[in-house]
Amino acid sequence: MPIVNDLTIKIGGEAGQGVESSGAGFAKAVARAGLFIYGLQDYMSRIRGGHNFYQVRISEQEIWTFRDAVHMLLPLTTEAVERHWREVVPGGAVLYDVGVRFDEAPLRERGVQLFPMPLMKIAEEQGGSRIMMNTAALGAVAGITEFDFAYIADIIETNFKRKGSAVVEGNLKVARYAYDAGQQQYAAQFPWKLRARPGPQRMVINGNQAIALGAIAAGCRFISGYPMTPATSILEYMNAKSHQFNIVCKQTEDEIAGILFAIGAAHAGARAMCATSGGGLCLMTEALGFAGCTETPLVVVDSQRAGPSTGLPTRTEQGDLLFVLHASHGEWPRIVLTPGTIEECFWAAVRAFNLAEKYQTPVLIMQDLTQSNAIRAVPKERFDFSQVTIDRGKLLTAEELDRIDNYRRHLVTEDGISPRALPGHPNAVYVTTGDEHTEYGFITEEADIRRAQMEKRMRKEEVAQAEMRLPVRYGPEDAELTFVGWGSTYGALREAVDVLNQDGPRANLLHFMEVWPLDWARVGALLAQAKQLVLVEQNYTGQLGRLLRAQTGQTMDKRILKYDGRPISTDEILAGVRGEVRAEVKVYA
Amino acid sequence: MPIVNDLTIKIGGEAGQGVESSGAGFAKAVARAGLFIYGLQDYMSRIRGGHNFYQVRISEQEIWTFRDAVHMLLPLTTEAVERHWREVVPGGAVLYDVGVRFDEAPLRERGVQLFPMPLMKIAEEQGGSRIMMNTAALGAVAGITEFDFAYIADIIETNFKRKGSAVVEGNLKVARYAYDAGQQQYAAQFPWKLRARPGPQRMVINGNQAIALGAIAAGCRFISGYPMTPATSILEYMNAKSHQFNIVCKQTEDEIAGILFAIGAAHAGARAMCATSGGGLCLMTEALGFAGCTETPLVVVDSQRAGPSTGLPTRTEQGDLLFVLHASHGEWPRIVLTPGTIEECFWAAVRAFNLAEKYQTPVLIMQDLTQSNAIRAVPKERFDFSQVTIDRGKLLTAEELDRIDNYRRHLVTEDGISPRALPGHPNAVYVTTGDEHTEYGFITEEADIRRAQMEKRMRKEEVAQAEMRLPVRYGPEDAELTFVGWGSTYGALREAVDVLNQDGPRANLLHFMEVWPLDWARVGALLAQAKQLVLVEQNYTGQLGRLLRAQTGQTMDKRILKYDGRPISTDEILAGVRGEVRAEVKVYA
Amino acid sequence: MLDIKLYNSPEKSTWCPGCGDFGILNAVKQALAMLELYPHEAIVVSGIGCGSKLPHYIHANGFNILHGRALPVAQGLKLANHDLKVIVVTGDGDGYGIGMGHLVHAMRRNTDLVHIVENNQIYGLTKGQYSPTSDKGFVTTTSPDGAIEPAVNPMLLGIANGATFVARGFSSEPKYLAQLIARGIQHRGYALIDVLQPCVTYNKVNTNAWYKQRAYHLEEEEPDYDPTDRVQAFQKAHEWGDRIPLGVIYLDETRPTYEEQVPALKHGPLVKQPLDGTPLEVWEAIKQEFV
Amino acid sequence: MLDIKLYNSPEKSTWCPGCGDFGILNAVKQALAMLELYPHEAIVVSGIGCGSKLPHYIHANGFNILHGRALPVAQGLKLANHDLKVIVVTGDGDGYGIGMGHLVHAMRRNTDLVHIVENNQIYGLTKGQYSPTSDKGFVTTTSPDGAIEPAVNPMLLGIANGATFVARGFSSEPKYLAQLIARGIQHRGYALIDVLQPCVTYNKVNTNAWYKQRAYHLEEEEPDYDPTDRVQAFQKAHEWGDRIPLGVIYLDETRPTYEEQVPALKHGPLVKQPLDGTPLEVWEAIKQEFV
Ligand SMILES: Cc1ncc(C[n+]2csc(CCOP(=O)(O)OP(=O)(O)O)c2C)c(N)n1
Ligand SMILES: Cc1ncc(C[n+]2csc(CCOP(=O)(O)OP(=O)(O)O)c2C)c(N)n1
Ligand code: SF4
Ligand code: SF4
Ligand SMILES: [Mg+2]
Ligand SMILES: [Mg+2]
Repeated sequence: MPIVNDLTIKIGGEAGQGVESSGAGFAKAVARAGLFIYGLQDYMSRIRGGHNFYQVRISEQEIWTFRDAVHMLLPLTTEAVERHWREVVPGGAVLYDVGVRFDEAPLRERGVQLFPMPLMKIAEEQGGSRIMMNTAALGAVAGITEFDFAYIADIIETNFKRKGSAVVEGNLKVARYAYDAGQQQYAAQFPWKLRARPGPQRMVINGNQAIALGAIAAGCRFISGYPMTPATSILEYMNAKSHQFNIVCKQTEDEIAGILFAIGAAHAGARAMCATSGGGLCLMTEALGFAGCTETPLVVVDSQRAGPSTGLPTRTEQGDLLFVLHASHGEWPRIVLTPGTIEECFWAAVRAFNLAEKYQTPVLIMQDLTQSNAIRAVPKERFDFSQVTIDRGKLLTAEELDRIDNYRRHLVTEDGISPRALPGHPNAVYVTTGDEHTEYGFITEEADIRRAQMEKRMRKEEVAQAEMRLPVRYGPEDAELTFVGWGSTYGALREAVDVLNQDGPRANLLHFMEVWPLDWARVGALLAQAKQLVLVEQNYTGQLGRLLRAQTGQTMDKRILKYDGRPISTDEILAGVRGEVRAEVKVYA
Repeated sequence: MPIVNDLTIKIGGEAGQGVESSGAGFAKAVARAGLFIYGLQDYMSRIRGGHNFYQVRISEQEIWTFRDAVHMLLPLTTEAVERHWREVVPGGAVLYDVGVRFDEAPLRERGVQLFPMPLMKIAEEQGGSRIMMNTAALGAVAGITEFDFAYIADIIETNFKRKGSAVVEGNLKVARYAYDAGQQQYAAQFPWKLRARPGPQRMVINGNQAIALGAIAAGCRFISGYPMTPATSILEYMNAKSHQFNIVCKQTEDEIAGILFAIGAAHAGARAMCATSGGGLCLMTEALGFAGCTETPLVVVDSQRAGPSTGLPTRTEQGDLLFVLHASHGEWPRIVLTPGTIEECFWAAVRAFNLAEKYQTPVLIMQDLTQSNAIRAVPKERFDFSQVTIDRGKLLTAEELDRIDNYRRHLVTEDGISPRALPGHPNAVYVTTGDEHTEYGFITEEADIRRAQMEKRMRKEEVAQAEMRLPVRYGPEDAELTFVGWGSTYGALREAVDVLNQDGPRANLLHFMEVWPLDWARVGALLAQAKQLVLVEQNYTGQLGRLLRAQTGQTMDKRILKYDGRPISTDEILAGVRGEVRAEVKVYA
Repeated sequence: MLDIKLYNSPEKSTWCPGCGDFGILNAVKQALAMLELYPHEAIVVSGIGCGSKLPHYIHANGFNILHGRALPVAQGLKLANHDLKVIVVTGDGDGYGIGMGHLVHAMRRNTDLVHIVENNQIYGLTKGQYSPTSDKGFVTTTSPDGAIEPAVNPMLLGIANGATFVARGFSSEPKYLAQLIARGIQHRGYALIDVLQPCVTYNKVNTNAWYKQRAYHLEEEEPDYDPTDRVQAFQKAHEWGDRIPLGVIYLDETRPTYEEQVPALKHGPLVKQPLDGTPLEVWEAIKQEFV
Repeated sequence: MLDIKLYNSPEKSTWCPGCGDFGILNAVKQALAMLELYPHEAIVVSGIGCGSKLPHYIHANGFNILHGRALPVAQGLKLANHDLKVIVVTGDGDGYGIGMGHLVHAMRRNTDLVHIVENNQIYGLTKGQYSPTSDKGFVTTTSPDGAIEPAVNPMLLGIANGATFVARGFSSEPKYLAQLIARGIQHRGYALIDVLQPCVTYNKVNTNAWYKQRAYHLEEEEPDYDPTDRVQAFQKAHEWGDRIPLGVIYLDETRPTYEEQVPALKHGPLVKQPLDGTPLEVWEAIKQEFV
């Protein structure tokens, strides 16, 4: 009996062997065939060599994450076999070039099938170049899974056309040949199949692209910053779109300048952002407080990677939550968004710019490496640009300014928000400063003015709270077990909930897509309703759990924590719930 | 009936008028006479003009803070009268040069006595220079309070001798003349008197000097950093002692370099430190995590001033607690000390260097502007250098290294602490890095090694916890009301406890002199014993309260918060407890 | 020429009587008046230090940033709204110490702004520590044995790192300084104007008299001096000590500004572009790129 | 001459085959061998980037710091233990970009260390963005229209900012480079050695062939060239493009090092001084100062 449209393919090899491009290419082909995919990228902090992998999960239903089980492993190196053969399910297969040598015994013992093929030879003979070996491999996979070759042809066309028709032709020939060979040799033995389900188109997009798209949609036309994995691709995407949307993209001398350029641009009136990772955010700390004090709207993305320090530069973590919530000395209002899906990334970016201008203060978006890079097939309508609105808050128009008099940039108001004028109008010539200041923006040291300004600024957080999103619930209202998470773990948790609701115990999820400020009384009430709170985080100390206890008094009953730089899987979460011990995950009850 | 040895004198005037030197000079004279003093400095972020004051409280019993009531006001300007006359108690006096004009009516109405004197004229005629006017004023105060002139003569000698004998003579003449004139004219009307109580000598010292002294005592011979109020005086004191103790003092290009120089020196084996305020600490954030990751011992002082951003550069706050606890991305072990008295500053510094080397990680000392600058008369035996011990932890000696083989800088051990070799020995040639690393210090991305290193580092915090000080209790074990505080508010809280235990309700204090890591179960038990927890902090959000709730689940019953840059006084705390509303302080129940 | 009173701020200055910053403030106002730039057309961006309080004492747009961080903000501001005339004011500690990295990169970029450095060779606001321009041997509380590092040479710094206008003024000659500042504002690109500024309170060596004795007007004393000659400028830049040249030491009018070369700014200032109004088809096309 | 194998590390390098960093690693080892410096006598301090992984691939003390932050750590280290020979290795982004502020101040200070910049004119480890030394017009993912800023000129930077040894090497000539590095180590003070280093993966313009075609040995082709002549050096420093001089461009052997001028170091390295043992009388006298 074939198992249709439910499998995971994993390609492993050295950096520079095209692991990612092949994997992502195959994923896109499958997505075009109307299937859902999730593509997970794992790579080392080096440019060539070492060991990377790419894992594509395919399903007929919408999927939100990867799963541990691999059905087809494509090792480009011996190391790839050694590292991953245990993940292949019995009955699954390893498809490899005959040149890749390894000890076959344990695989056979496990019941893993071996599918050697002369992939390199096919590439050379059919395409004229060894480079096309990955095409051969993917062609073979398609053949073995009996996936409609048209989609493979299609993606080859798309991906290689800028290299010229000869390259396209070569790859097509290689793919076709391998397809046929694979089908002939192994299709009968391999139960997992891929069947196209033509239907509405879906976008194959990662979280950083979604953030960048959201920013552009929100009218962000200024990004400054410094390359840093895994945030660089935001800067790069904005650069790629700079002509089309007239975006000023400035690579600065460092992250300090990165955020300061954005502050300057924001002060002038542009919607401005920067994107970095933890180390860069450290350097932005001082300027963040400055923006808070001067009431400058600003959006900063922290795409987290595993720390401390340089840590694991190409690996994931949720280690910056408490740092982001308290970064910079003294106290000032901030808003922190923690989107948990790729579509949420888009909307978080849109919302961030509106909140930043509405509350005239920095908004931070917490991203992480997994969600930066992982791709999903997302229904197009989730990116409904017609729903994007731009709210510039109390920004004074030229007409309003024409009528204004005695302008005070930091006017004390009930909601703490002051009418904002951009520099350049004769009726609103003002100065502002990171020193404590009067309503006019002049430096002051008077205690009463200080209190009024401090209270005014902090009031913005209190006011914003009312419109911030409470944790989203997934799963039934009543459950034995309530997961608590934030950010990119949404997918893994959501699928864990699904599994548990089939296998028991009854579970649901409270997931924080926004984390500061919140209506903590309501959050507390939500948490209090739960029978058993199970915190799942990708860090060592359970940072969200600490925050929730500080703000609501609620304590987590169980904590499932992972901090080795690899994304936590649904399977690991399930194991944690079920009390199975795994080295990768720490469970505290 | 004279009121002996219990009064507060306040001098107010422009920056550049010698307010601080006069006030501190007088305080020292009084201390030499065997009385206890507390001297509070208030100054603006400007070099000349504006309005500063200095407030000296004098007592026969040991005192720990200032009090609001002023008995004698010495205004050098009209502004000083206007700002401070309300603080003078009925029956108290304003002593001023005849040239200072102000509206006398409200003062008289309040029952404040006016003591005009030709101070300027005395200075010119007796000393030949107007500069000596402050000497005249202090001489007059001494006369009016009938303080033994010998102590005034003595301090003039001390303070002016480096300016030559003519200056000393001139000041002496001025002081004597004003003393006699003051005594004759006003002594009979002024009930507050100062009587010398010869006895053991006491040190008149501020918190920053105490930290610097403690550092030197602990063998710190390297300080690098960048000037920033209110931390600069630590750097300056170390410079002043650099010849005597062979201290390398390096003013660097910025705070980033400041901490990095110290990290370099610490790695080489020196006991190294830096001192800064919040803005500078922001810039040190990235390097802090690096030191944590590379297990470099380091001591960093954060002398807090009012934020956010540049804020109120010469005013106080306890606004950095949560920032310091979470500064830098990712997770790494840190130790945070929060000394609450000047003698604690000394011992905190000593302890910081020992803890830093023992746990091979950064130790932060949280200071604040008030405690940086305020002076107290402290019994000499509290600085008992014979009790200073130097514990370098698992630092390998040359002899041990001679015998070592296969040295691993980051050896995984039970307590998380690895034997430490300084670079330079042939048996311990090693590299280390802020990337995740193997036991040898080489970059790694292996998940299992990562987990082992992460756990090893974090274990150090768990181990350290056992030797960290629980909050100190002041006051009776059983009390109706328990204050909770940290850092420099100790004095104000301690005296509030004393007042309450006289007037009711029965009170005590749990004061955190160290704040991370702690045995939280025991802290929780201490808090749980209290009938009513009253948090007192100098910040807007009650940061310690938030931390305590996160770590122990205990919630504060009342919060008394002040965030206008001025130090909270015993009187304000009492008012808060008693439900009196004061604009300066926010009380939340 | 506008009325200089137009630029009067309601704020009273906090500087010490006799401070050189007064002369600089005066010169900035004069320059704006000379160029007939109204208060709303210019923005004064500063760091932190005594002199960096200047934006509070002049009626013009002002943005008073962090210590050492004025230049990047000023550049971001200019990139977002190049209609504004940007005047950056920093101290020597601010500009040449903590801000050195930003400074060198700003020089390379050649963003159109004028950067006035109030160079009192000391850290004023923090009460007298040595600064990057303090002469070797200068004694302060943090250099009790005299500063070890040789002073930063701002002229050389500018010439070597790509500044296109490198000049020196003196706060006690506000008219002359105003002219330099006006030229700096008019110069298209990054203009450095280092200003000798006596700190009467903390610098007892480089006093007003000390500067007066040494300062001379380059264009008067050496009428043949050609600031566009790099080698000559390099040599002249070394002059410091007995004689200190004032005037434009180096000038390069050939390099385009940074913002002129940014394609996104071809259509005018960024802040004058609409944020929304992109047709849905455009978004659909972009979405299609991901299919 | 020691055996170069002495410096072999157990770690396998992670560099791309053909990367110029191999040549630099080799040259550093050779230089140490030539000078007979044992692994424990030297410490290699680096930043973050491809090239900054070098300390892992050489058997010597190593300290691999943050991106842009090697120099201040190296200086602190030297001040605490001036018996160690300090070799700093950074990328061009690292040294001339984010690290610019530290660099200029390190040059002024003249701490005794050699600073090797692996200058591939690109950000390698982050996968190919333009760097401060990328030539104007250089196209990358973050400069799709070509870099706007003119490249930093390391030679000029060194000369203008007080470096006392300013040289250029080429990774494909490791022997020549080793000699330069050895000279740099022997030089008393801050020595900058900028190294042309092909990045085979991301820099397809400034390739090995590109450098080979242009690089020449200054001391061979211009035997009269005098690196101690500042003006000549200034002029020579501008040479880049068709011809690229290798060798010592500028040399000043007259300035003392920073650490020689620190009074506290007169008695030898700081780390060799005892931490305790101050007699109680001394402490009592200090306490007395507060009475
Ligand atoms: C990050 C940071 N570090 C230190 C300070 C403290 N600080 C304020 S002004 C200043 C130096 C002032 O010197 P300079 O820039 O020359 O200006 P001046 O006061 O002499 O005009 C310093 C160190 C600060 N505000 N921020
Ligand atoms: C504060 C910080 N910002 C950014 C990064 C990301 N990063 C790592 S290496 C690098 C640049 C590498 O370029 P270069 O210094 O020239 O070294 P190369 O890789 O070319 O040898 C960057 C931006 C980082 N590690 N830390
Ligand atoms: S301290 Fe110096 S620079 Fe500052 S205001 Fe006074 S004179 Fe001017
Ligand atoms: S990316 Fe470039 S610099 Fe980095 S290792 Fe590869 S070739 Fe060398
Ligand atoms: Mg200055
Ligand atoms: Mg590079």
